[in-house]
Amino acid sequence: MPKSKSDKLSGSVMVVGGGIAGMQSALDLAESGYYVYLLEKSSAIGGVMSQLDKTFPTNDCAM
Amino acid sequence: MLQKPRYIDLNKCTACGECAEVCPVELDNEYDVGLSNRKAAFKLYAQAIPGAYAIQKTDRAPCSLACPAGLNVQGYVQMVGQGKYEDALKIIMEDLPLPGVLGRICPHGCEDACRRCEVDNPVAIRDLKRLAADQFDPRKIKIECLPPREEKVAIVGSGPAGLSAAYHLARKGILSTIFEALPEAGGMLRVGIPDHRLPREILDREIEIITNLGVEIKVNTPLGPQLTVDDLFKEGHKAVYLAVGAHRGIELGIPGEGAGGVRQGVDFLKELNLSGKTPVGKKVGIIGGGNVAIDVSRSAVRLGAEEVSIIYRRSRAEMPAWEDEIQAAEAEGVKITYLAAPQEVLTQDGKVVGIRCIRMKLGETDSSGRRRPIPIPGSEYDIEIDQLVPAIGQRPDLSAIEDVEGLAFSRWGTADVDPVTYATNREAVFAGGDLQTGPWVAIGAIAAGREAAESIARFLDGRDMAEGREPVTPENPVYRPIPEDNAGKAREKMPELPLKDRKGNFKEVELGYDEDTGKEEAHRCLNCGYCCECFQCVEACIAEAVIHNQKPVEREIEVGSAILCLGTHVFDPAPYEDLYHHESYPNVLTSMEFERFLSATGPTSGHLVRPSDKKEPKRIAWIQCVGSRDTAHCSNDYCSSVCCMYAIKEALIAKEHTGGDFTGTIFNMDIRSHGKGFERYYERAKSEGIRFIRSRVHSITEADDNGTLKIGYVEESGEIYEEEFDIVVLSVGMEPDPSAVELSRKLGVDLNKNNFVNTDDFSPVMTSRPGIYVAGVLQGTKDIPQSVTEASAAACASSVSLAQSRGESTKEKVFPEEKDISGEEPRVGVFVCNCGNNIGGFADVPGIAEYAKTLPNVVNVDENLFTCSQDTQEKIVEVIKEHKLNRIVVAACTPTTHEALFRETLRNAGLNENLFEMANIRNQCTWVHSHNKEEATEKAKDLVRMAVAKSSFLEPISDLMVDIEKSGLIIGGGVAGMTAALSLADQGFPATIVERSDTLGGAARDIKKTWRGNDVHEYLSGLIDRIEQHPIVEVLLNADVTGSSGFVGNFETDILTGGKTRTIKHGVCIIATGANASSPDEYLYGKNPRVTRWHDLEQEPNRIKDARTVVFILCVGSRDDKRPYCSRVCCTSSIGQAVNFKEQNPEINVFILYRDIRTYGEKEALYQEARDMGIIFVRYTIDKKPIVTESDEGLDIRVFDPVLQRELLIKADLLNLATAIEPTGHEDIAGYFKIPIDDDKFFIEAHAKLRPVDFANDGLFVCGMAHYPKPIDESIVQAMAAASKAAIILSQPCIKVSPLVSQVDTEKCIGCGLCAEVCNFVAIIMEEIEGKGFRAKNVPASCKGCGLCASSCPQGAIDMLHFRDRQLLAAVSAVR
Amino acid sequence: MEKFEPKILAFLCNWCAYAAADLAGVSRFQYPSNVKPLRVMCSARVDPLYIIKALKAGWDGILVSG
Amino acid sequence: MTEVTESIRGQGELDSTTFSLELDAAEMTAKSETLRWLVGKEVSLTTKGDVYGRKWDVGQFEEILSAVLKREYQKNLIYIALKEGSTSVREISERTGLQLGKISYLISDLEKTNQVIFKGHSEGIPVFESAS
Repeated sequence: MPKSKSDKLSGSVMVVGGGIAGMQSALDLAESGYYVYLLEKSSAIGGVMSQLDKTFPTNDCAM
Repeated sequence: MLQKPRYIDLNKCTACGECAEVCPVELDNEYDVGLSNRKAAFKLYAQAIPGAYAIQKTDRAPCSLACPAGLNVQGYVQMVGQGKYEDALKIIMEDLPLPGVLGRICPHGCEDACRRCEVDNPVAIRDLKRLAADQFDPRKIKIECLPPREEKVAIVGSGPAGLSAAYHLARKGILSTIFEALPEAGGMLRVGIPDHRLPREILDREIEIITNLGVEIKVNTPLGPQLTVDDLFKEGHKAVYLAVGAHRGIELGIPGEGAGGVRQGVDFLKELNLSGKTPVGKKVGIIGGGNVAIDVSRSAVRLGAEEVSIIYRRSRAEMPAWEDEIQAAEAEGVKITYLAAPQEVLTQDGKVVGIRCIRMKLGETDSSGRRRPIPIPGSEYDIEIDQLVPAIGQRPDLSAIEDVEGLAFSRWGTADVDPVTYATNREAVFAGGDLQTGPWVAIGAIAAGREAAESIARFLDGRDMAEGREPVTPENPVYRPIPEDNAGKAREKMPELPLKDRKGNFKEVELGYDEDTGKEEAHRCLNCGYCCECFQCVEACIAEAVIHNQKPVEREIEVGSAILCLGTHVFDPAPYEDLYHHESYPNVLTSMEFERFLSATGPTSGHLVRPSDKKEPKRIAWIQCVGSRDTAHCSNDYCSSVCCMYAIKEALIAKEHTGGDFTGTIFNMDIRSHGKGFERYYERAKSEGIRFIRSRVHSITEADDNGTLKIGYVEESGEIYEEEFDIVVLSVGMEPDPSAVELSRKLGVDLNKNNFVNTDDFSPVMTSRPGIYVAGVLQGTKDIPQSVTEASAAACASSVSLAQSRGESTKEKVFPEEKDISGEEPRVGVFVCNCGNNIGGFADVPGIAEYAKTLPNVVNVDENLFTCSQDTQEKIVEVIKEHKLNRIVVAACTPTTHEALFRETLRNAGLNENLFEMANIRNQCTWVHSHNKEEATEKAKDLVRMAVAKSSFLEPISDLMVDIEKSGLIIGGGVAGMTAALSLADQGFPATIVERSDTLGGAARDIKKTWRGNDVHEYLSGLIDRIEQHPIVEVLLNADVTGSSGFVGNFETDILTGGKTRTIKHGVCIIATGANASSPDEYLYGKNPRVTRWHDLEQEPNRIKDARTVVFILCVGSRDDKRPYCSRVCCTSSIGQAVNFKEQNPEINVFILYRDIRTYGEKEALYQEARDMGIIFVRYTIDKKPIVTESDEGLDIRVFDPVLQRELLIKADLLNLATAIEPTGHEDIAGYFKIPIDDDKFFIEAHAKLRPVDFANDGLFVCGMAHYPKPIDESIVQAMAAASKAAIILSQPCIKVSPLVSQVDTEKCIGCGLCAEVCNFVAIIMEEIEGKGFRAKNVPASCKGCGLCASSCPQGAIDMLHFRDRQLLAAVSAVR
Repeated sequence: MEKFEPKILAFLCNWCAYAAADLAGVSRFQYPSNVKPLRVMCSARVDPLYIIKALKAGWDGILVSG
Repeated sequence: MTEVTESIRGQGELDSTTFSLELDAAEMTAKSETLRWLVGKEVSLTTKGDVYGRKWDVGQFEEILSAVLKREYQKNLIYIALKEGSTSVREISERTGLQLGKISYLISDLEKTNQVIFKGHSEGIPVFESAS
């Protein structure tokens, strides 16, 4: 188990990647009481999904 | 962790886009996979979050690094490309005060460094600089100077070094006097370069730039006995800069050099340039190979010499003069002799008559990197000349300074100085230019002058002269890759004075580019550094958000765990060009490119055209499995899991776009529509005419000149076909992103052979390194809902490991106490935002503000440049207090993005956050009426009036808090249910499992192994152990749910167990009721003992040992009219069993009769293994199902083989059926919790993609096969995801629900119940009130605030808080 | 005669139509300024009565979008 | 947006005073319990079925809805016309543009719910008055 310098478990989580999976992980953790560092290499989150037009099988807009 | 700079302040940027508007750098838009362009200042996509722009910038371009003065070349080239000559000059003159001069004579080392050399020829940087100075008078550029200081500085020499020093000193507020020995200023620029290269007016004009700053130039004032350096100090100069240049020609050192008619090249040019003439012979011989030799030769031609020859001792390749100049000289008639050296000047009567030369050959390379010339003995020859001009080099004339105290000189006769500060050994004396370097390029002298100026300024201030000035060169510079399509744009030619017009005059030869040519040339620039630092964006940004000097920030963060969601990289078909022709045929697109063409935000705004001729395509083909299931071309043996579905989607949407006569054709091996709702989608596509052809495409060729494509393919039966298409879409697969692979390795996370993160079937989000979890495609190819589910599961795993520190790192904000405004008259404060230029530029903001003042109840109106800025928030708080405002209206952008910010400001001012209203005068006004200021202004007034009208009726609404019962109920005790229970309990939340049967384990009890071969029984018993021993997990077996009421955080559910009903209170409920294999009534199942289903056979190893032939039939009861869905697990499970049988009994014949093999993801390898083992796969279609009959020996199975095109008879001992997976009857549960089930009786999640484990009703979640058939690993993931979502609710101290809910007036309510009926969220219930009967009651925790109840109520008894009838009608009535 | 400029009130659903109108702004689509948006949390909130009251108040046309 | 604007521009300016009768009647209709009930029940009637368990199809429902809507609206027109001072069927017809027969038929409906009172004959013509 990772221990912080103060020997106390850290309440922060690092999420690497700001695509749909990273965003979802980050949201779940932040909403349940953890401090989240969401790291994304480009200038905006969204990842590949933001490039899609519609999604199957409902043909909903990917945005 | 390294945070790269964005170069734009996130907090200040208002996303107005002005920076991108003015940015000159056009780059490929990666968002549109390069199909469109974007600027270096950009926003990734319109809806991007953060909404702020960013600037893409890497290392400084190589041209700039190559320039001795470090000019921002890319910047001014881009400005010239835009026709912004003034801006180009501003950039140039940051460093260089003589743009027109250097634009003509600079040897442009930048061009040698230009990366365009790798493509064709370098960009004509120097000529573009000149164009800027030709088009805009550099004297008119406003030079920013600091206020003048008292100290004066003396500069000796008015060449480029001296002028540059004076210029840069003047900008620092330090004025100088330049002492020039010659009658005219300019140094070598004046006397060393003839007018045909640098017209004297140009030099005059640009020297004026410097003198305009207050610099005084004293000509005819040489340093010497009458004016010494000491004298200069005595005159009061605080520092002296020596820049006397190198004007003394070097002698040849051969006999006869003193004869008449022998003239040093520099002296020849000096006289010519100062007086306009100089004696010239008829036959002129020039010795040397540098630019001076060429200048002399071309001048001699112009002065009327009949024969001009240059003698150079090496070959042309070594010649230091510029190639252009050499060619020009030759064109003008100069003869150049290579590999010859003078040995003796032949004289007659003390005058030169000829020269004796010796031939040379090239030997070893010398210290200059050139091959040393060696005389060839005996090869002497004489040539006849009457003038000899040696031009083999210059050195400084030190006569005036060699005695200066403290000055030291090198053995080459140059001044010794500190290489960074240019300080000499004597205090306050600096030196630079050719005096220090020996003869070098003008731009080097300019740089030296600038550096000396910096040193002098620091010296005068008493600061450290060297600090922070060590030159830094990036070690591995990162540049923009050279775009592939950029070749073949040749360098523009410089127009020249025709040869015939050059004789007898010194008219300038190079005429300069015209504007159009210049722009073309500038556009050849590759923008190596992305951003060109032209700073146009800085000027355009009113919010002052651009920070060009932002630095990367390295941060160390302490975290308890990490989740890798590094995503996917779309397969690049480029290496397989021979097969796919993606690069060479314009109409071959990748699916991602096609996706962008379909998108309304794409390169064609969603208008589908074929790229070659922009015509609407009618025939589109998709080729499946490009980069997937393909070990022949690439090494990807896995299935990408999503391509079949997206191809079908693209085909359907393309059909929508193009209409009637469209044909979509999908070439595939199997169609894998194994997800929820996917099979129906596939069937719909077939019914809409999308063709599915089962074949491997063997060739793509171009059929005509318009780019029509021809596909050659072989059908299953072996027949060969050819067909034409307008567009061919390559359904490219997914790979782990290379950078993700690198990072994973760096973090010590194990990867499998395909570079996906290694995980276990029973812990699918754990990596090999404890504390690091993985989700999404990095774990294995998958679709969006699966990624989202996995992400929540990873969050759950992370949360379990850190549960004791929950809330430790987060902070709660404290606000001042809320002021009671009841009884106060409305006092509305209006803040009208200019949004920089975004509103102010398109509407009359002062007019709107004035108008707002006239509206009822308005007591204060303010205008802000940016109402959203931090300082404005503080100001708003002050204004609220000062004017005792109790309603606030902000007329600015959209509440969607900014309402939360202003609401917080209200809270900071002690006002209830609901006393706030926004008027959207940007997104829905100025931005959409930017062509008509008057209309925009009038509409803005209307919007402000409506907002003010509504605001007067606003009222404070208190936060709604609901307590939470901090426990979970899990219905179903299978793997999913148990995993969900443990995931909650391990976070400290008690969980109760309700299981209908008498044991835990569910459907997994029948399974021996997962597809990877992990032992399921062992796992299951471990899981059950943990459940039974967990102190806060309770298990109720033989238990049935019989009813439920309540809402999120507060459910009460009745459980019938052991004949008694128990009511359990719980905050959340996870439904994991599972699914079972169905029993078929076909293929003799139940009639013949040889026919089994699913895992029955597995349990009886003896039967397999004795069997000779085993047949599997797949899709038994799935994918038919009764159950039009795919059971997802049958293919993998059956193949896995078949492989095991074959391993147990290699002699056994195994047949698998299938419709499509759906071993998605890495399970594909199992399919491949089965084939390799000799398991026989026979495809059947639903209209030709296998026929099973009994025979004496066993079973006769007849099936039509589409490859052999005939019926097969298989004599089988055993037949195993993969029957459809159908949900357990859980309609009762659906009823109790009011959650929907689909036509196949599976539960319907809130959103197929984004909320895969949630229900629309809060606090209820689904996981496992109750949602859809799935293998164990996916059930585990989903269970953890459901637990993650449930834990979000349970971890809150209480539930804060939006208070913008419906409100029932129980006096008006007649209890008709219509509201409860129309509400989709069970947010209105009927409650019995004593003496009144039933009355409607709102359940705020469930209410979404939609208002349907209010607009349905026949009595008008329901109103919506914050959107009350009177509030909305006030806005409605505020019409003009 | 001066061209008649109708006054149109648009009830826009916060989650879709209003967001779409915002996006139209981001994309700088130009459309007539006659339409004045009024945000509601859902188009279901638009009681038919509102429409009649709006017409009575002087609007020439009503658009409900969601 | 452009289309909507053009369509409404095409319809011309709405003078709410000219149409006050129609608007008032429409307002009354929108407020009426019958209508609100019917609309509120749409989903339930078309998906779950009525009290007899019969599922209505959407077209059938729409048909009934518009019939009821029309009837209620016309009744309200008459009611308001009477309130404004019209007394006879003929006068109501002039004010509302409804056919005489239709008015007689609807007036009897209104009488049954006590919204309209029959005041006897004047010069042989039946006279009505709105209640309250």
